[in-house]
Amino acid sequence: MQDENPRPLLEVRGLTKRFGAVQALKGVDLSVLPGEVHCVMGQNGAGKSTLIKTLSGVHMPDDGEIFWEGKKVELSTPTAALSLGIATMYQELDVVDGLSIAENIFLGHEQASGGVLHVKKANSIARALLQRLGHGKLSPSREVGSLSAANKQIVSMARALSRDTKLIIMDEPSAILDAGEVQNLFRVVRELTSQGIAVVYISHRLEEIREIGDRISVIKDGQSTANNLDVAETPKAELIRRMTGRDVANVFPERTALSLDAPVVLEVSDLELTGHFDKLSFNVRAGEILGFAGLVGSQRSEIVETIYGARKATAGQVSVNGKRLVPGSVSSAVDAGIGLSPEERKSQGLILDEPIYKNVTLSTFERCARTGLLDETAERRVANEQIAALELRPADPLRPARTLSGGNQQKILLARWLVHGTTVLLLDEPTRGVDVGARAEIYTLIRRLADAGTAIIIISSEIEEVLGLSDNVLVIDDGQVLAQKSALEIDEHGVLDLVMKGSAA
Amino acid sequence: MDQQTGTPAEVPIDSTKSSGVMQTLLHGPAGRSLGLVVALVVLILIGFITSGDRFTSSENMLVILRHASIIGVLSIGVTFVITAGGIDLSVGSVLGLTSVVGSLTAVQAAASESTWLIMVLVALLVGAIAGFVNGVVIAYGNVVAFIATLATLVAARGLAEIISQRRTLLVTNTDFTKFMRADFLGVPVLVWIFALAAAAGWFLLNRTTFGRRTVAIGGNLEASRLAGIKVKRHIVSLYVLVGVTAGIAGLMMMGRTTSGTSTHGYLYELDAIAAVVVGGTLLVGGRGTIMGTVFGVLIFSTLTNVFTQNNMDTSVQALAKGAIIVLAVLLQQRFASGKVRKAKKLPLKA
Amino acid sequence: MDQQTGTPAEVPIDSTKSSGVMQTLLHGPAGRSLGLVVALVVLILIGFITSGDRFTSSENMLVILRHASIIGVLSIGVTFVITAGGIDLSVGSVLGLTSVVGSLTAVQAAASESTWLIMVLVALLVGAIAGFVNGVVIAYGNVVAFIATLATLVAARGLAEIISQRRTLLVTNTDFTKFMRADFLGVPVLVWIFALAAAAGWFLLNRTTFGRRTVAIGGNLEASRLAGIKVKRHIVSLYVLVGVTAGIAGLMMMGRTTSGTSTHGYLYELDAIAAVVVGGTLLVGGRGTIMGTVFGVLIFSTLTNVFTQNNMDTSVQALAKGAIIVLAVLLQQRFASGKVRKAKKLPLKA
Amino acid sequence: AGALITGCSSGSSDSSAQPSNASSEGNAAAGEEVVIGFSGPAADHGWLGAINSAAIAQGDSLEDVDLRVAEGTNDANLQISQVEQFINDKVDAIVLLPTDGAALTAVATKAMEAGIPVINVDREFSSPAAARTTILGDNYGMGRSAGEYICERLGDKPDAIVAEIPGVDSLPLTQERSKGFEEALKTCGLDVDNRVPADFTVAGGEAAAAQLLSAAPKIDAIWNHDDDQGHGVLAAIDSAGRDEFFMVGGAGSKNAMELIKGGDSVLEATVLYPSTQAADGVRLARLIAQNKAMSDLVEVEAPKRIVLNAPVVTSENVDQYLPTAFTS
Ligand SMILES: Nc1ncnc2c1ncn2[C@@H]1O[C@H](COP(=O)(O)OP(=O)(O)OP(=O)(O)O)[C@@H](O)[C@H]1O
Ligand SMILES: Nc1ncnc2c1ncn2[C@@H]1O[C@H](COP(=O)(O)OP(=O)(O)OP(=O)(O)O)[C@@H](O)[C@H]1O
Ligand SMILES: [Mg+2]
Ligand SMILES: [Mg+2]
Repeated sequence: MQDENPRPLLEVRGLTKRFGAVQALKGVDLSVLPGEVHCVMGQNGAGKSTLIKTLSGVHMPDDGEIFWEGKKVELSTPTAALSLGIATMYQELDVVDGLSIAENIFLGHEQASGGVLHVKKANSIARALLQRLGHGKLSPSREVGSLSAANKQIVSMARALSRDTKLIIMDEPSAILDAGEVQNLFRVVRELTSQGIAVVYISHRLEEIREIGDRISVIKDGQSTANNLDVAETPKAELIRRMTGRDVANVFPERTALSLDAPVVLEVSDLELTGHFDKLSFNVRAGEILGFAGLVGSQRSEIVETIYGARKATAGQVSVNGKRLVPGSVSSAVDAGIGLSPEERKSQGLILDEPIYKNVTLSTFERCARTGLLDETAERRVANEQIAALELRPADPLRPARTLSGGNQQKILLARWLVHGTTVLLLDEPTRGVDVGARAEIYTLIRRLADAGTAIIIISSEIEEVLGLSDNVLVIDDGQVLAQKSALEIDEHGVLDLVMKGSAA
Repeated sequence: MDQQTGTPAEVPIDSTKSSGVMQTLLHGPAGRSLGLVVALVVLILIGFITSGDRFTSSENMLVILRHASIIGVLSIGVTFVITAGGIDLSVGSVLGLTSVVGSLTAVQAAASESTWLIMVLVALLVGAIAGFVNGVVIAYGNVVAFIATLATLVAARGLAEIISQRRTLLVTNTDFTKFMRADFLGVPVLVWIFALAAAAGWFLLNRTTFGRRTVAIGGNLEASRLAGIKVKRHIVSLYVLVGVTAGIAGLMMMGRTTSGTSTHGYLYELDAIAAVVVGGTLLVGGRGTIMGTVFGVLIFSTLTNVFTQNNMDTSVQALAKGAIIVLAVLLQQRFASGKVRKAKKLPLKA
Repeated sequence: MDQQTGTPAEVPIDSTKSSGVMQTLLHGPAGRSLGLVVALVVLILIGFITSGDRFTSSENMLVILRHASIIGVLSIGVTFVITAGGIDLSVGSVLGLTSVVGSLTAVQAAASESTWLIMVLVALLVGAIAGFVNGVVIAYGNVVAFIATLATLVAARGLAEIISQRRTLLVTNTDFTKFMRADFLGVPVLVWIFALAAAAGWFLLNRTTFGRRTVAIGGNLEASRLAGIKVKRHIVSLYVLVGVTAGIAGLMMMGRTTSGTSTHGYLYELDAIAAVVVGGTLLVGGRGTIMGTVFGVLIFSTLTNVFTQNNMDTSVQALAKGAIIVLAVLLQQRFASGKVRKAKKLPLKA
Repeated sequence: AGALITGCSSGSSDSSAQPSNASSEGNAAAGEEVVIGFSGPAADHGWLGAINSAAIAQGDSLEDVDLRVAEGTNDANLQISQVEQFINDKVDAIVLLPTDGAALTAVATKAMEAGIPVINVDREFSSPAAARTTILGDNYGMGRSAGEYICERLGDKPDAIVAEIPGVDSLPLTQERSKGFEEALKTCGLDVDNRVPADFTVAGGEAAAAQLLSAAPKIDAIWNHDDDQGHGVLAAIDSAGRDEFFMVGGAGSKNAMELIKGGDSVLEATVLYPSTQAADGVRLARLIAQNKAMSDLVEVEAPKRIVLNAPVVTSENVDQYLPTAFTS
């Protein structure tokens, strides 16, 4: 590709990076042209985030060279990268909850003279940026802590745009966005590239890559396996093979017909959480997968959290196998056989500094124990079983959860409830940030659990996923059930139409 | 007034299902101090009921304010480090050290006219140096703030004792002590200093890049670093700032007591931290309120005054004080916000 | 030995390219205490060089251990709350309260034979109640632990003063004081109690579900809650536990001083927290080490002993102590791990 | 430097604290070298600082004394281990100003049993067997003296307002002082109307006095237990511009005496509480260790109990006390 004329904006050669015993990058090359959308793909843990962190001054590479507009550079601090014109939207939300939207946008490069802030000016620029991103209704002075994850992502993007940049790196920006938001994001990306700004785009969703990408580079196990593939010319199957080294059929597992006399396991009646939703009633039968479809912010998370007792219902009740749960008591829900895989994996799900096996047995170590004495051998045994069954990588039960990639962290949460053996499983965004290979495995797993009689509720921002995986679907908007349908009776457009009508009303 | 989230008027809180203006007020920034205002008013009422005019006289109010002023200035500084997620246990002991070095300067420099200025500068410098040491050990040595400043607490006290040879040094510059003990427009200079420090602190925290970055670091250190903020440098400057406020407080103490000794400021760190946290600044960082701190300081100061007016036994005072601290925090929280998730997350931490 | 990650022998740390046994050792759980062992050995060497046999005599070692024992028991309890991400500032003051109530029980119950047992039970009960109050206020009142226990610190001292009428109460039960001051197998009973408390603490933290819950809550409270752990209840029981250790320490103090007074345990909370944190327990929670705490306590106790042996001036001691605290933490960190990110994140917090 | 124990040991009200006493010649001569351990509370205020410095200075001035000074502490546990350390080191005598008399009794007894004489200073042990000799300031007497002085001045005004600013309220010595004060006042029909405790520090004195002055609009007399905190008390009085009352101090710092001498402050008198007790203790320890007697006594051994006088220093007799006063 070197002979084609446009000089690369950014060129990376032979980058390596080691964290303690983990060799995260073993030699990565990358070449980004001005004005292109360059997609970086790879499985969970392949080293994508590590790569972009070395490009944004967060990590110093151990070896390798970085060229910026033809000149060799050293990116030792975030400031160094930012001042060259490299802005990054990180995979982990990098916003400050206690600050307003505008303050977050201008963090580190405040609108100020002599250290004194221009609040009005910052707010009006922020408002314009938000408008450009299609979120003019967000007030720039609103505290970011009160925003949904999706809206936080918008703030991150506005921040990247607020700088004078030549390259914007987006590490899985779409993971927490719904379909509409993704289109919005793409609109902005196109606008950027038309101005000659380059975008490095990371995503596990192949359709997105097809839609927005120009060229693709693939990383596998910390090594470049393909560079500068043309998006249009590379078939999906080949991409998957380059990433995973095998063929993965990215199809949803076949549904087993739900037997009509399957008993109702989870019964939700007139459930209410003031300020979020009211009078919600529905049932889930054994072996049924019930999907919650809706836009981000539609209170789906709040509903499952309330069922689980993590939030205290203001009215109504939840029963499992006819037994009523104590409102606001997680432990009574867990005892009754409900498990929740929460939306925010890191802050709500994992103890990041603890080893994998302890995270897996977090709900069951008491059961493994005898009269209060831990049985770590038993714990490690059951954890190892799940590590093997879910193909968790690395398969080292002693590795701290922090050092795992997102997809593998998600598997820990599934493993937790598999060990526990729940009769009701609530999955809030179970495939967020999970690679194609693992995603297929998780789908299969979910279906297998349902077939074994578990009642499952699944929330996903990807309507396709909800429809593909569930037996029945609740279309939810603003805490209200707009429709309850069999997943076969409705398609993506149908859901979106319902939601649009719902919010218009 | 007390928050960095912009003026309350601009915050529509939330479009979805907000239940009226009152809610907005109570849950907004104004509400965060409301509980404290209520607590203070209740205290004042109790004072009035039990001691009548003697309590509400303007002289007595000035006694309360003067008493509050030194801890007050200290607490303004402490608000910054706590907002940034740190803590400073050494402020009281640094206060003592600055008072000793300051007094000694005055003695050394004899009665020359410039003494005053030199003394002030030296005291502030000593405070700044102590803060600098704290900051460097914390930011570059990666020692947790609690331990680093605990070490400084011990060391500064020792140094002050060595320098003063454990004597109470008299502040010989009468110009200085007169100034510090004078009134200006009917209000004591000490109280003016407190008011100015509070105003400056409020401005610094809410209207400058320094303040924004302080809140940001406290809220999410990693994100701040990624945004290009020189986090370590900022942390050092924060501890220098609190050191300087300890220097100012030391000077006030020298003026108020006309003396410098290593015992000045003993255990003030706990009073300051209590005032800051009761005021609503989060001990885990990420939210700080100067107004809240001012209220916190005033509540404690008024409490002491009410106790004294009623000639209450010290032990009973202690018992009551413990209960009142908890009540004030509960009240403050109740008014502050309905953020259940937040509240659920915080209690254990720090 | 000191960590919850399983015994070192079983931990292959990392399969990929681990660079030798030494690395493994240094970066593993053993390494976390290694810095402390080095610090302690250095201190002992200094003691030996400066004071010779007088320092290394077995009597002197027992002096060090006896001195360490009371703060030691307290620190074991404090390790638990800090591991869970909390803090307890009230331990010293609760120690004083239990000693007062305990002594008074002995007086009340006169010289009957059962006195001793009643006294012990009452002291432990008082500690447990104080801890229960702390725990409830923190877990159910959502008051930050720092403030809640600061309030208890103040209130318990006041209560102890009221109960004792500010007098030093003599412990009249000589059976009890004799037992507490006796030796068993050549080792003082106080030291035995410390050793037992450390062993029990280690076991509880590393081998029981209680310990696992404690670490989990400190590591991520929300995740623990969502995994079904009864977080609030556990927090209460943690503070009860530390209250009980304060009661044990109070009994030890009564035995050692043959008296109970409200001033017993004054500022012990700071010593205990310093020992725990120097020992390597994270102040933000999620990692706790009983072994580290024991070393932390021994380091401080040895330090004081070396100072006294060398007839060092108190103020100079304070100065040196400050520096040594920081050095010990730096040393401990250096040996503890190469987790750069961690170190970068932690300093400011708490 | 400092007074000889012989000078102030009589307990009679006219005893003088003359700096030197000719009759000490025999004892002054250097004897066999003795090691004396000294442990006292943390020097966290002026008087205790003076106690420590005087003891150390005394140790330095006696060439046959090797004085070991342990860290000043308010922690009974630590002080006990210091004494244990002294016992292990087989010092010849221990001078102990306990942070709490009762709490240190057991270990002092242990020292005595080990054959090491213990000189108990200022805060008394709970058992007489714990000390070879006890040197005490007279706390109760101090309160009495202050009360009597105020009675003398205000005896004809039965509704006079009397205020008291004690030091750390939780210390037994404070209670002793207050008790003596109250009882003396009672004899002339007065009582304590306002009582605001401070903490022996300048800042504490200032804060307490500021509160007191605000709580009591008119006062006739104040007794402040400690001249070190008195510095702060006077600063507060000055700030408030009040002078309708007179004040009596305590302990007897140099500053206070100079003010009394100057005569233009509210401070009229101070009740002496000797800051040389520990220094006396060191001297006495040396005598005991060397098996000598006190020169002015016929007795061939040092006495068992010495209670130092608590005289009132006024402008009339201030010159007599100024030379030995401590600089706070
Ligand atoms: N700070 C760290 N310390 C130790 N190991 C790390 C660290 N950061 C990343 N790793 C390891 O480096 C490897 C690459 O991780 P990276 O986050 O770059 O993967 P990724 O390709 O972004 O995966 P995902 O798609 O899940 O986000 C993983 O094995 C991970 O465990
Ligand atoms: N009325 C509100 N006031 C303040 N914050 C709100 C409100 N409604 C929603 N939010 C915030 O938005 C977040 C997202 O809402 P919610 O979790 O209900 O959306 P969701 O449909 O579950 O989205 P996702 O698909 O991302 O799970 C909430 O966690 C909350 O922090
Ligand atoms: Mg990644
Ligand atoms: Mg959600």
